[in-house]
Amino acid sequence: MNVSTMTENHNKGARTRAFDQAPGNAWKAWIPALLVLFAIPLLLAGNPFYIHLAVLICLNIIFVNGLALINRTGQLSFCHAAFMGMGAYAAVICTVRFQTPFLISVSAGVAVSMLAAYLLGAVILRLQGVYFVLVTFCFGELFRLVMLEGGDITGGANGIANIPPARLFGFTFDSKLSFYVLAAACAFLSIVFLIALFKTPKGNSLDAVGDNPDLAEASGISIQGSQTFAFVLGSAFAGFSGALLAHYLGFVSPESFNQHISVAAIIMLVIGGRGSVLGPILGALIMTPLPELFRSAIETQNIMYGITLILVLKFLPMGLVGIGAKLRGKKGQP
Amino acid sequence: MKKIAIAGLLCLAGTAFAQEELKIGAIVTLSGAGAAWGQAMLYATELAADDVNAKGGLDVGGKKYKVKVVPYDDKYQAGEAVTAANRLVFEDKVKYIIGPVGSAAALAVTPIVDKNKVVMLTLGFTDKALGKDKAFNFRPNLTTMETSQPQINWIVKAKNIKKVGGLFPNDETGQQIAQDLEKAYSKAGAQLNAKEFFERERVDMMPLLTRMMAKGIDAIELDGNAPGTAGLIVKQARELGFKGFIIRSGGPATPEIVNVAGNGAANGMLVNTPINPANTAVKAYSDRYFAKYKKRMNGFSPAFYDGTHMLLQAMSAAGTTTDTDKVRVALENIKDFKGILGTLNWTGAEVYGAAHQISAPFYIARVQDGQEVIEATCSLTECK
Amino acid sequence: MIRLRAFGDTAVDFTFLIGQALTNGLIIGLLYLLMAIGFTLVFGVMRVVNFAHGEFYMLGAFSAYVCVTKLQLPFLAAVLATFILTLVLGWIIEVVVMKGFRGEELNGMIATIGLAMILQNGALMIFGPDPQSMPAVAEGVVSLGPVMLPMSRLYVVAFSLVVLVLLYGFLMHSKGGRALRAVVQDIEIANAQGIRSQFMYPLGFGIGVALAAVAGALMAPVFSVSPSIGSTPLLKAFIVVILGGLGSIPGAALAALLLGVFESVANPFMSSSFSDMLLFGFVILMLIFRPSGLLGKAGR
Amino acid sequence: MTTLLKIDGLSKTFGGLAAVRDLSFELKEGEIVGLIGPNGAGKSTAFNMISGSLTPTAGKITFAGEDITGRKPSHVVKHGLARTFQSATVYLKSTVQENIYRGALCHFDIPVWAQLAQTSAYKAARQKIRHEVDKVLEITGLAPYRHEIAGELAYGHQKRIGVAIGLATNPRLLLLDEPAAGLNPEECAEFGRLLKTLRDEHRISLLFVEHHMALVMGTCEKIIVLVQGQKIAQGTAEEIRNSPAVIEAYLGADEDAHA
Repeated sequence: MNVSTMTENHNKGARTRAFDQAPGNAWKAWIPALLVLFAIPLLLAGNPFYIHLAVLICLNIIFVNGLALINRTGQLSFCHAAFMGMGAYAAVICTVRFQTPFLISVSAGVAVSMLAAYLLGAVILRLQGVYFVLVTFCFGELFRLVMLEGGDITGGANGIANIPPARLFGFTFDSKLSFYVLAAACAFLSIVFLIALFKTPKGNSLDAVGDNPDLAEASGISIQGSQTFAFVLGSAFAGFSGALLAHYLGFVSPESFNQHISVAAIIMLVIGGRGSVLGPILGALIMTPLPELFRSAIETQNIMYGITLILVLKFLPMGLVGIGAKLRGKKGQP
Repeated sequence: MKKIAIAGLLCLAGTAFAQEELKIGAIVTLSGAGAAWGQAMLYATELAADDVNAKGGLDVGGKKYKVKVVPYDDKYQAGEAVTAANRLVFEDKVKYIIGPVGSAAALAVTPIVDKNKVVMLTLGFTDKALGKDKAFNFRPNLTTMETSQPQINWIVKAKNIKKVGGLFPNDETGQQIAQDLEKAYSKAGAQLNAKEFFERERVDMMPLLTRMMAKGIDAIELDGNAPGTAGLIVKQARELGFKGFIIRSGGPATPEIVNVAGNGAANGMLVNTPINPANTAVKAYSDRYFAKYKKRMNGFSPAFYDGTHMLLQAMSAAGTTTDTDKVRVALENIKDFKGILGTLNWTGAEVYGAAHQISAPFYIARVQDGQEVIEATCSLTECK
Repeated sequence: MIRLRAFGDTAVDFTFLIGQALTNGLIIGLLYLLMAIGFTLVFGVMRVVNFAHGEFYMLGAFSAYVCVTKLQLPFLAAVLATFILTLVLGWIIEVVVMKGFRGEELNGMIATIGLAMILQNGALMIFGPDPQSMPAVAEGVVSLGPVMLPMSRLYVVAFSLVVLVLLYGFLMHSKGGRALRAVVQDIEIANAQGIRSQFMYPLGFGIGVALAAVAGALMAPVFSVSPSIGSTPLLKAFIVVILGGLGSIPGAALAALLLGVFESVANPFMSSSFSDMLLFGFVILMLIFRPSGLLGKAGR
Repeated sequence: MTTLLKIDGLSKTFGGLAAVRDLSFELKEGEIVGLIGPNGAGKSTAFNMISGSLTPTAGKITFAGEDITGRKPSHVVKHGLARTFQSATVYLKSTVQENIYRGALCHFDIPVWAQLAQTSAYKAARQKIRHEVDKVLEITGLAPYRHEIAGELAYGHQKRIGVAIGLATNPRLLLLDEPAAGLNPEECAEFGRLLKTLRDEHRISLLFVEHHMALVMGTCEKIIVLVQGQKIAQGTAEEIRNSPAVIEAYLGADEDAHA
C-alpha cells in the first residue's frame, strides 16, 4: 500500500511540473548533472578498459532510451536488438561497399530501421498488445536468420569485419577516448531529445496512450498512431546505437543482435525504471558494467539477474528511480 | 565502475607476493553452445600453468614467474569477446591470450590484440584467423583446412565412397567447414552432394536426414557439429535405417558423441582424432584432467596444453615476458617441439600467409564399442 | 544465400520422401501441440505470455533423465513423476512469484523472463552445459513400405496421445476442468458463476507448465537433454498460438500439427533456414489477414 | 433544429448472436436523449458502435451530415462526438488538470517538430489549450481540485473528470455511458444539474445510456427503450411511462429497472 501511494506522490510532482512549466526550465537542473556524469569517464582516461565500458554505457543509453520511448505508449518490443542490427548492418554495408561518409552511413542505418519499424508496426499495432510481444519476438528471430543467410551481402555467420572507424568533418574517431566523446555526445543528445519530447503535447499524448489507451482513443489520441510514432522513433534510436556500435567495434555479426540483447535491454529498462527519462540512464549505467563482476561465473550472474528482475517488479515497480521517489516521499511526510 | 576497481584491487592484494606474476588471459566460452570447447581450452591452460608453477615458476631471464590464468566468458558472442579482450588487455594488462573459441569472436578480437601486441592462441576455425597482417595470432590446433584433405583422400579410397551428405550448423564454423569439405571431397574423387544447414539449437534431424538419404548417399559427414548435435545425428540416422558410413573429419569428440548416440549407433563411425590411444603421455594428461575437473577431456584440450607450453617456452627463450615482439619471434622459431601430441612444428605459410598454424600428427580411428581403434596415421600430407 | 533445393542432380524416391516427412511431421506436431496447449492454458487463465514455458520443457526433460538414469525408474513412472513434480512446482511458483502480478500483464510477462533465467541457469549450475542422453524407450524400427518409423518415436506418439486424451477428459468432464475452461473463456463470467479464480490461477499455471514438462520428458529419450533445449520449443509455441489464435485450444491443435508437417515436408524442398523464414513471413501475413487465427472469428 | 445524429438500421451480431437488431433513431441538435433497457438489451453495444469502439455488422451512423460508420473513436471524436466510460475512467496517475489537458489535445495539430522547436504558432496553440482547460475546470466545478491526483479523488469526482475529459474535446454531442452508476443520490442530482447546464449554456447535445430511472426521466426529452437488441418504444418520459410494451418488458426484469 505504502509503495503505491508514494509512487503516486512522486508522480504528482513530476506531472505537475511537466504541465505547468514552460519547456526548458527543468533543463537547467538536468544539463549540468548530465554533463558532470558524462565527464567522469574522462578522469579514467588512463585505463582504456574503463573508457570501453563507458562507450558501451553511452550506446546502451541510446538503445534503452528507444525501448523506453516505445514502452511509454504501453508496448514492449522484443525485437529491439533486431532494429539495432538493422541500423548496424545498413550503415556498415554503406560504409564498406559504397564507401559513403560516416554521417551518410549512419543516416542510412537509422532510415532503414525506421522504415522497417513502420512497416512492421502498421501490421501488428492494429492488434492487441500480446500479439505485439509474440510477433516482435518472432521478428527478432527472423532478422537473425536473414542476416545468417545473407551470403556476401551480410557476410553470413562470420559477419563483416574491418569496418573503418567513424569519421566526422575530417576527424577520425579511431581511439577509444575520441569515440567516447562522440558516443557521450550522442547519448547526451538522445536524453535531451527525450526530455524535450515529453514536455510537448505530443509527448504527453504518448503517455496518455500508455496510461489508459481506451480513454486516450476516445478523446482523440489515436492509439495506433501514437504507438506507431513511438515504435518508429524508438527503433530509430536502436538503429542509431547499432550504427555507432558497428563503427566502434569494427565488426558486426548476427549473434550480436540476438534475442538475448533484446531481453538485456528490457532488463535494463525495468531495473532502471519505466515511465521516466532517468530510468534508462540508470539502467544502462548500472547493468552495462555489472557483468564484469561475474565475467567468469555467468550462471550466477544470470540467476542474480532473474531474481533481481522479479524483486524489482514486485517491490519497486518504478525501478531504481522509484527508490529516489520513495525517499523523497518519506521526507515529505511529517 | 568503482566496484570493479575495488574488486580488481582485492584480487591483486590477494596474490601480491614477492614472486613475480605472469598473467595469461583466456577468452573462452563457458556458457552456452561452445562451452565444451571453452572448458577444454581453459583447463588445458590451467594445467600447463600448474606444471611450471609446481617447478617454482617459469624461468625467464633469471627471474621466476608464477603463471596465473585469468579466464573470462565470451558467451560465444563476438561483442562479449571484444569487451573481455579490452578488459584483459587494458585492465588486467595481460600480454598473452588463449582463445577465443568462435571464429566470429576471433576476428572481432584480432584488431585489439594486434594493435596492443598481445600474443593470441585461438581455436577459431576461420581461414581469416591467421594471416600476414595478423602477426600475433597463432593456432595450436589442427583445423579442417589441414586435416580434411589427407584424411578424406584415405577414407574415400579405402571405403570406396562416392556420395556424401553433410549436416552443418548454420553459424560461422559450420559455413566455413562445409566449404572446406566440399572442396576436399571433390579433390578426393567423391562428392559432397547433399549439404544441409540448420539452426544450432535444432534437435530433430529426421527431416534433414530423410532428404539426404533420399539422394542415395554412402556416407554422412559430421564435421563442424557440436558433439551433442553430432550424437543426435548419428542416433537418428541409424534409427532411420541408414546403413552407410558416418564420418567425422574433424572436431575430436568421440566420447561425447557416443554418450548421446549410444554404443550401438556409433559403432563403425570413422573419426578424426589427434590422439593415439597408445600415446601414454596423452593418457596421463587425460587422467590428470579428470582428476582435477571431474570431466572427461575434450579432444582439443591436449593441443592447447601443448600450445601453452610452447608459448611459455618462447618466453623463456626470448628472455622477456613484456617484449611480445621478441616472444612472438621466439614462438615462431620453435622447431620440433616435443609435446604430448608428438612432434610439433609451425606451418601454413602458403595457405594463410604466415606460418602460425600448428602441424601435428593425427589419426583416423574407427569407433568400436565406444572406443577409438586407429585405422590410419596421418601427417598433413597423407594418411597411411 | 537462400538455397532453394532442386532435384536435378540425383534421383530421389518421392514416396519415401513424402511418407517419411509426413509421419515425422505428425510426431513433431504432437510435441508442439503439448507445448502450445500448455502455453495457451497459462495465457488463457493468467493473460500472461509465459517466457519460462520452454524452461519447463527443459526441466521436464531433466526430470525424466534423472528418474530413468539415476533413480532407475521405468519411463512411464518417470513421466508421471515429472507431471506431478512440475505441477506442484508450477503451483508454488504461481503463488510465490506470479501472484503479485495478477492483472498486470506486462509485469507478469517480464517476471516470467526472470523466472526463465533462474531456471535455465540453475539447470546449468546443476547439470553443466554438456548434452546428456538417456536410453531410448524402445529399440528397433517399424517399416511401412519404404517409410521407417523408429519405435522410440512411436512410443512418444502413443504417450502424447494418452496425455492428450487424459487432458481432454479432464477439461471436458471434470469439475475443475470445466471451471478452468470457463476462466479461460471469460474470467468475469466465470467469477459471476461462482468459480473461485483464486484457486484457478495456480491450477491453470501448474497444469500449463506441467504439460510443457511432459513434452520435455517424452522427447528426452528421443533427443538429448541440456539446459538450453527450451528455447526452440518456446519459439514454436509462439508461432503455434499466433497461427491458432490466442486462447483457442482447437486452433492450437490444428496449427501445431500443420506446423510440424510443414516443417518436415518443406525440408526436402528447401533449406531449413529458408523454411523458417518462410514460416515467419507466413505468420506476419496471417496477422494481416486473419489476426484471430486459423479457426478464430475475424475482427480485432 | 437540425438532425445531429442519425442511426439507421444498426445491427451487431457476435458469433451468430444478435446483440443489436435494426436500431434506428435520430437525435436533434440540442436534445438530451436517453437509451434505456434491461441488462443485456444491447445498450452498451449500441453505444460502442456509435462511439466507434465496435464496428457494426450492418447499418449506418451519420453524424453532422457525415457517415462515421466503422470509424475509430479517435476519428469520431475529432468530428465532435465524444464519449465517457461506464466505470470511472481517468488517467489515474495524473493530476486533474492534466487529465483535462489530454482531452483538450484532441484538436491540437501542430506537428511534432514545431512542438520541439517551440514555434510561435505552437506557443499560441498551447496558450489556447490552457484557456480551454481552465474553462472546463470551471464548468465541471473541478477547479479546486486541479492539482490533485485523479486516482486519489472520490469516485464521484472521478466520474466528473471523465465528463470533463470528454468536454475538453469540444464536442457537439456527448455520449455518456451510465453516468449515474455508483453515485449516491446527492451526487446523482448534482450530476443531473451539470448535464442540464451543458446543454443549456454550452449547447452540447447529450445521449446517454442509463439504468437510473429518475435521472433519465428527469433529464431526457426523448427516451428510447431497447429490449433484446430491438427498439420497442420511443418518446417522452410520459409516453414511455405509459407504454404497454415498456411496462411488459420491465415487469419481466423488474430488478434492473430499479437498480
